[in-house]
Amino acid sequence: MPKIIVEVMPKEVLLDPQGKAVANSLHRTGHKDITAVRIGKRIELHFDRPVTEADVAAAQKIGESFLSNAVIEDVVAVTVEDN
Amino acid sequence: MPKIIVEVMPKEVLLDPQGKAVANSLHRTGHKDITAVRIGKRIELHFDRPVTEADVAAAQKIGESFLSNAVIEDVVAVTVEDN
Amino acid sequence: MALFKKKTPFVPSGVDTTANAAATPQKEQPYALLGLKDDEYNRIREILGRRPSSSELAMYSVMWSEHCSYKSSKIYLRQFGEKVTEDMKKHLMVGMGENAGVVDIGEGWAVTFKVESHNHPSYIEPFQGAATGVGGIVRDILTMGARPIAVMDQLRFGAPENPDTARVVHGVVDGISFYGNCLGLPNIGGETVFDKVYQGNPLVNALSVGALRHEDLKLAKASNPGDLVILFGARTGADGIGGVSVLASETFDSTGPSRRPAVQVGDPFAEKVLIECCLELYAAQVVAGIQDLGGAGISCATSELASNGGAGMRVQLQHVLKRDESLTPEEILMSESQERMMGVVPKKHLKAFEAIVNKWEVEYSVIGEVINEDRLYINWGEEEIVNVPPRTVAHDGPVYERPVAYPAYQDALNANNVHVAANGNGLHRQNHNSSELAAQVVQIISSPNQADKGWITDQYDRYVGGNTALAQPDDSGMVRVSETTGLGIAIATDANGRFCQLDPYQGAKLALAEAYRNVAVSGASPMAVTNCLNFGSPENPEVMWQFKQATAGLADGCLELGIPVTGGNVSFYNQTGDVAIHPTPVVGVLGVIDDVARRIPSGWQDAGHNIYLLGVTKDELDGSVWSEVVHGHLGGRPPVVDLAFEKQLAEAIAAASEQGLLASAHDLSEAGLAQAVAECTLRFGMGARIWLNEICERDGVDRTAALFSESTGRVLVSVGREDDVKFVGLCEARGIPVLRIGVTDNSGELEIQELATWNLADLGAAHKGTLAELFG
Amino acid sequence: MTMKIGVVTFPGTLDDRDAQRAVRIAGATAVPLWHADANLHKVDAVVLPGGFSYGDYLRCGAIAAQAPVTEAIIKAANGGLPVLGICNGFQVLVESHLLPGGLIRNEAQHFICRDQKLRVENINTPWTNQFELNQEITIPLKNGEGGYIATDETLKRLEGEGLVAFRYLDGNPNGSMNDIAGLRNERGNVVGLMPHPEHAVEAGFGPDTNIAMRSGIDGLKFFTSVINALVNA
Ligand SMILES: Nc1ncnc2c1ncn2[C@@H]1O[C@H](COP(=O)(O)OP(=O)(O)O)[C@@H](O)[C@H]1O
Ligand SMILES: [Mg+2]
Repeated sequence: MPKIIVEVMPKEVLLDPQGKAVANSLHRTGHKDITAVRIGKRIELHFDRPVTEADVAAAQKIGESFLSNAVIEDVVAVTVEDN
Repeated sequence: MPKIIVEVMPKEVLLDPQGKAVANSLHRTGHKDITAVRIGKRIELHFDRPVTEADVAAAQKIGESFLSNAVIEDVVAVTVEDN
Repeated sequence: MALFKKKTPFVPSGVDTTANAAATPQKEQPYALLGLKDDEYNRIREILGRRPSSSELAMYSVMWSEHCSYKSSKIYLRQFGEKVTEDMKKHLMVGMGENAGVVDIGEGWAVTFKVESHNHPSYIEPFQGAATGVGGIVRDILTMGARPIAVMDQLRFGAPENPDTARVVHGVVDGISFYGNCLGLPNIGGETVFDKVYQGNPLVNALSVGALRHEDLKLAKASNPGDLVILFGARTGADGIGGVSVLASETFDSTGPSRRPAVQVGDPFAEKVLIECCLELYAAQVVAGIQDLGGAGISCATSELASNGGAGMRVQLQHVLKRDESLTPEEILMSESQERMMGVVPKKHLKAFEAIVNKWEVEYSVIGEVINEDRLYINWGEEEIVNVPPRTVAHDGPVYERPVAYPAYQDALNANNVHVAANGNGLHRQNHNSSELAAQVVQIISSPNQADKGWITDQYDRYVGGNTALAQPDDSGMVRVSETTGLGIAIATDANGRFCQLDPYQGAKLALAEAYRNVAVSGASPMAVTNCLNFGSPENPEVMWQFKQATAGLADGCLELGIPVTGGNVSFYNQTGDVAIHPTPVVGVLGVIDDVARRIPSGWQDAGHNIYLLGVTKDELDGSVWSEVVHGHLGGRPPVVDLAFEKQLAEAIAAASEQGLLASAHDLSEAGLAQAVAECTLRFGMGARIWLNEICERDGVDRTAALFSESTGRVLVSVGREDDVKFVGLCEARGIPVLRIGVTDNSGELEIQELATWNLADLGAAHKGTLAELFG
Repeated sequence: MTMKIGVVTFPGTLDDRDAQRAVRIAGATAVPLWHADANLHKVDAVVLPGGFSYGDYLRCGAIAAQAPVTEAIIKAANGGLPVLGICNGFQVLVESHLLPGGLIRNEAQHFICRDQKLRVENINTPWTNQFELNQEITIPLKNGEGGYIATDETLKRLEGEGLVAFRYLDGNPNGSMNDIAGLRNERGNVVGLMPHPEHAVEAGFGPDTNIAMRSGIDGLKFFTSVINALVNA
């Protein structure tokens, strides 16, 4: 079934305490080369029919207006996966 | 700066309450064609040097052992982004 | 109803039907893989007069499992119903055997409470395991017709320094916090114990309590033919199916279908909505019977409802709403998907039922009908896949009297007491070295088990509901039930695995005595008991001996105290390899208080009050915290418990509290007086001066025992000067030994004379920092 | 005539009955408002209580911000109706853009419940007029996602225009920027905060104080303030 994947990340300029906590933990276990970690969301919208251009445009809009909060997050990608 | 992106999703057969709540909300606002929503994580590991094969392999391992819980989640993608 | 209408043309689905079962008696079935013994399988064949269909096999196997049938424990649990007097049953509206016991607390109110384990899932997936543990016990309470009003959690983890412990601690605490907080139920208490015996087998017990008006009591039964059977709440998915998937395969070897995951994922939001929805259904009086879906899912709910109601049921399994269309009938029967309920609804109320569930946007489907026949029929489309007498599934499972053996290690363990340990020298006591003895006080109150549990309890919402009168760190949790009169309840739970290992009979009594005392010092009157019996494998005769002893101790203890056991839960197979956990019978005591405004604080709040120790201190350090933390030792015999005295003590506290004589009361238990004094002073930051010499003189004990002995029947109280004479007189009249051992003051310090003086800020930092440092 | 204060219930709201009780103790009538009903039943003010509306699954308050009742509240708030958002209610106000910024996971990564000291920094709102400026109060705090964040520019504006209504004292519990515990809008009628005033309105069930266990009732002033404001309006 095809799906549209919307990816949302916390804004670069804002702090991401969850990412920071994970980064600290990775540093403790020796992964010193990872300079930072940021954690966002991967949201899959499933369809039971082929996905159209209009669907992607709608997903972009849903992503910006509802799936993310523009004040603190960015939609970084909207992609289609079909398998 | 290059980064490795690890994407983690709840296992298909398990309940995803988050996804369900979002799907219901989308249905209420008229997006009836979206049959299901599933929500996972997008985790960015940042580096301040070029990323190597070994880093990707390490990220895969971190993804499976630490960033996700294999009992309930799957790592669905590990990709490199360079910009 | 269009449940069984013939569709044409009829195409057989390939599932194993009852007809097929009758026609192929020789077909091999994987009953052993499902945990059934040869004789159990043969009994099923006898009951049915044929081999079971694969769906029937699934139902029997899970309903006859230890978890659902209590087959190893049943013969011992009976005594909870037998060792009771008429007087003890006076306030019992529903006793053992139902989803939870119900106690009449007066003014037309009743409460229902129960504790249950979710140990094994919480090791595999700590977060979801613990979360769904809370969800499950809350549904049990809801099923009785009650509004759940609080939760508690009883936790046992491995050694704090073991790296795996942090994983389990974080997952479990997050899971309880997430689920309980999202349900809007205040967490009013619990237990947290670390011990390496729980390393590969942590214990996660959860308790819930609910309140209801007498007339709202609901029972899990389907008795009126024609009533509809409705499944509502979450959809059914592949949660917790585990091994049952083998049934769908033709061959039972490892090349069969991949096993479904055994974990369940909880959705507290769905449960919160389900609670409100059910309460509205109850208020509208549209359900005749109700059952939550927990272990064994639909198999359990259908067979129990029918069996309890003395009726039968006809079910169309294809009407079950599914999350995953690939589920087989066997899996649907077994699924332990969370947040589901099964209601029995008279046809004339269907419309009203639908209006309420629709309002809450709860999904539902009518899956069957109650029938006037002692049969449970389940169809998959047109094909009959189950045709059984419901009682044989739900209630007539096997009952075992398993072999019992006195443990080979027991005598040596009991002989190795604190006086002979360390090569016959006895554990060394620093009686004459004040600085060393004082250091032991700090070492003990900051050890993980004795340290403040704030790091955990601050992750739980204790305020929601607006009725919490006591919660952590007080001796018991207390909630107001009636907002007009202040009528309320208190609950405390306890279990000391070390004492139980030394003597499971006494250990169970000790747990009961401690929980009872904790309720009494809060100002409530103890009324009823629940329990969760966590043990190793029942197939090990030595474990079975422990179980036999512990249940006898608990039943005898309840009889002595005159409070009945109203329900509980058994969890066996808590072991790693062959090594069982310490027997851990968690005992919960429920008390009632006429007005929660009268509750007694557990710490000192005012300067210039006298501090009294009630009860007698003996040299009882076997199995104590002192022996563990200072010496790493476990041996000897646990403290003696005198329940008649505990009762007297509780009555004296109640009398003193009714006369308004007590400014505070705190029981002495683990780590004895030292721990109690530290907790009393740190509770509100009130300083104090304490002297030990009179305890030593009167009771003939040394300073180590005065500080750390875990003798039972002791309480620390503070009393205003003006009430002194009256209070002492009251104790003496009732034969309660009473000794003034100190005074409170504004010094900001705790002084134990001739021992040490601590700044409260430092002492507080030592007591409160430990868990955050380990796990923060 | 007693004032009518609406208390909203979304599926998953938890502190609605507590907020109703607080309204009653303060002397007003509590009117339940249901998420699916856009009718505000002519209430004089609205409280959005705490909880986990719709499970708080996407972002706290995000799904509730789309509910019919919320649309009606946004409209009424823009017309001057006093609105108080507590915890999840604050999150709903932020997601509805009635207040700026966002609320994210606590810095310590877990839920925290404690008695929290606050400083009241703005008393020119219908919800705070009974306090004294810079008064220190203690009310319970309980949240998992209470870390307030905003861009530098927004923060500057909030501080410059005096829109910070409450600030955490004696330790920032959740990593909120500038120790911000609560905000007001420009007009002052909309106030949101993470801590829970409705849990500090009845002696015996509130936070501990120096005088007696669980006797703190600092939260009551939120509700008497709004009654006072409405009477004098
Ligand atoms: N896991 C937990 N969940 C909730 N409350 C807990 C938990 N662990 C300990 N507590 C609380 O911390 C306080 C101290 O616990 P404990 O020392 O075991 O009490 P006691 O000795 O009176 O039985 C009690 O109020 C208890 O309810
Ligand atoms: Mg106690």
